[in-house]
Amino acid sequence: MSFAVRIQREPFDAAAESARLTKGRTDIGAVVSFTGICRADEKGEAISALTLEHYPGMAETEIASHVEEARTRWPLAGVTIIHRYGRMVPGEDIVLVATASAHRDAAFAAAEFLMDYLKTRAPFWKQVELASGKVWVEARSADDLAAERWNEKSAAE
Amino acid sequence: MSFAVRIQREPFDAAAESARLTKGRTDIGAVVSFTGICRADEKGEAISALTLEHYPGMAETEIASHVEEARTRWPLAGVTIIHRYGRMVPGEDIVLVATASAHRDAAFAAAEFLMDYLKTRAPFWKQVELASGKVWVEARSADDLAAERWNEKSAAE
Amino acid sequence: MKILYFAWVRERIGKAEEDIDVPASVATVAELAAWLSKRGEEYAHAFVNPKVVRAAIDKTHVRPETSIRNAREIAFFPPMTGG
Amino acid sequence: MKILYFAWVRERIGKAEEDIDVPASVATVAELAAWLSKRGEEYAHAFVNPKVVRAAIDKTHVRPETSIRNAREIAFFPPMTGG
Repeated sequence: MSFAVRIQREPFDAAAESARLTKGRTDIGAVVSFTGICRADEKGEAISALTLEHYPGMAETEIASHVEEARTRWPLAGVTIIHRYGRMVPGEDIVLVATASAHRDAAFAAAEFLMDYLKTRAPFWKQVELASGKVWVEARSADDLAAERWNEKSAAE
Repeated sequence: MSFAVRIQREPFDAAAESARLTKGRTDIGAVVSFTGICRADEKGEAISALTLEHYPGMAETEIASHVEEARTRWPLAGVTIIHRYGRMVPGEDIVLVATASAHRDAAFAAAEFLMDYLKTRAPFWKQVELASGKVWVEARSADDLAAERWNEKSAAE
Repeated sequence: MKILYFAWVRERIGKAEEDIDVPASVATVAELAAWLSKRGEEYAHAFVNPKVVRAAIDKTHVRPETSIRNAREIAFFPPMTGG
Repeated sequence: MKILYFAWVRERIGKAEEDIDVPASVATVAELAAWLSKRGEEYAHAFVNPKVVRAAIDKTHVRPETSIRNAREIAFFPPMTGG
């Protein structure tokens, strides 16, 4: 089993990370990989770069505990999460969530669960560089709602 | 915009295909990639290989029309689908669905929609090699239900 | 009329495709399946449970009651199991 | 007590962390925020809308009414915007 969380400034190789999850295994039928990429716009405004600040120590621990929660919800054979911090320009990869399972439903659900968490609860803060200057991105309520649905599901079970 | 469907006997490079979707673009914020892999078991029984038969001509057309349907449902910047046919052994990649969009919800939803379709309605048939001989895999009702939910959603909208 | 068979329908009938002159009295997909199943044991075996056999006309999924008039190519196959 | 600030909370206060002797009368996270906001304009600015400032004690999310007794490290920050 391969469960890994990395917080790093450096770029990552999404392909190599997904390949690592399945290497030498024949019990994995589904790999879902999500890559979050820096766009050239934020809520309709052009940006030249973004900078992600994080809470070292807390970010790793919190993300790892959510990977553990995903493992209790779905039968997973592996998860890799990489979240970058620092300054990135449009086109650069920011975050990777890769999940592996025997079946596709578990791989898809776990990847969405983990991304919803990372967008709303992981201790990262995003600042973008607009033509008018640098601004901190405000939390989107849509993202909060996306994360909330997992709690509702849990409560309904 | 890059929308591609390929049916082929040869292996594919999932990483290169996902990378192609975003190359030179700065309006894509999310890439979801699903890889379906040949497992060493089918419904609990060990298998040594599987063979996928398909309906040439119909498979390409049908899959392309579902990619078009996905584009009408979600704002997509690109989709790549590759489905192999022929004999594959455990560990080999069978199918790739990669979707790109500005936001993650569209990329995730389109990838799941297309995979549900491929599992239940695309003209492919899977035969597995058990110790006791070759058998055709029976359609799983769970897969049919997964595909059905898209129709329900459509009806409810 | 060109008729194609896939997967275990193909295996039971023993061929992947054939050209057959279908009588004009055979009007629908279901009637064609019934008519074919009388052509021999291999056909009867393929269509023993006609509900599980699916069909396409000119590469589009069709229902048993669909007319086969104007069809160039009809395919019979089991439920799909791709992906 | 070690106090950390992130994102615009850090920018408004003008430092990323500091060690402060907090009076024993300050019992909860909300009380600590209120107490800090009286330390100067930069703090008042950071906590002007205390509802949008989140907190963690020893790297775990906490609510405003959580006790700060036994806390080694308290962090204040805006709602998270990762991923």
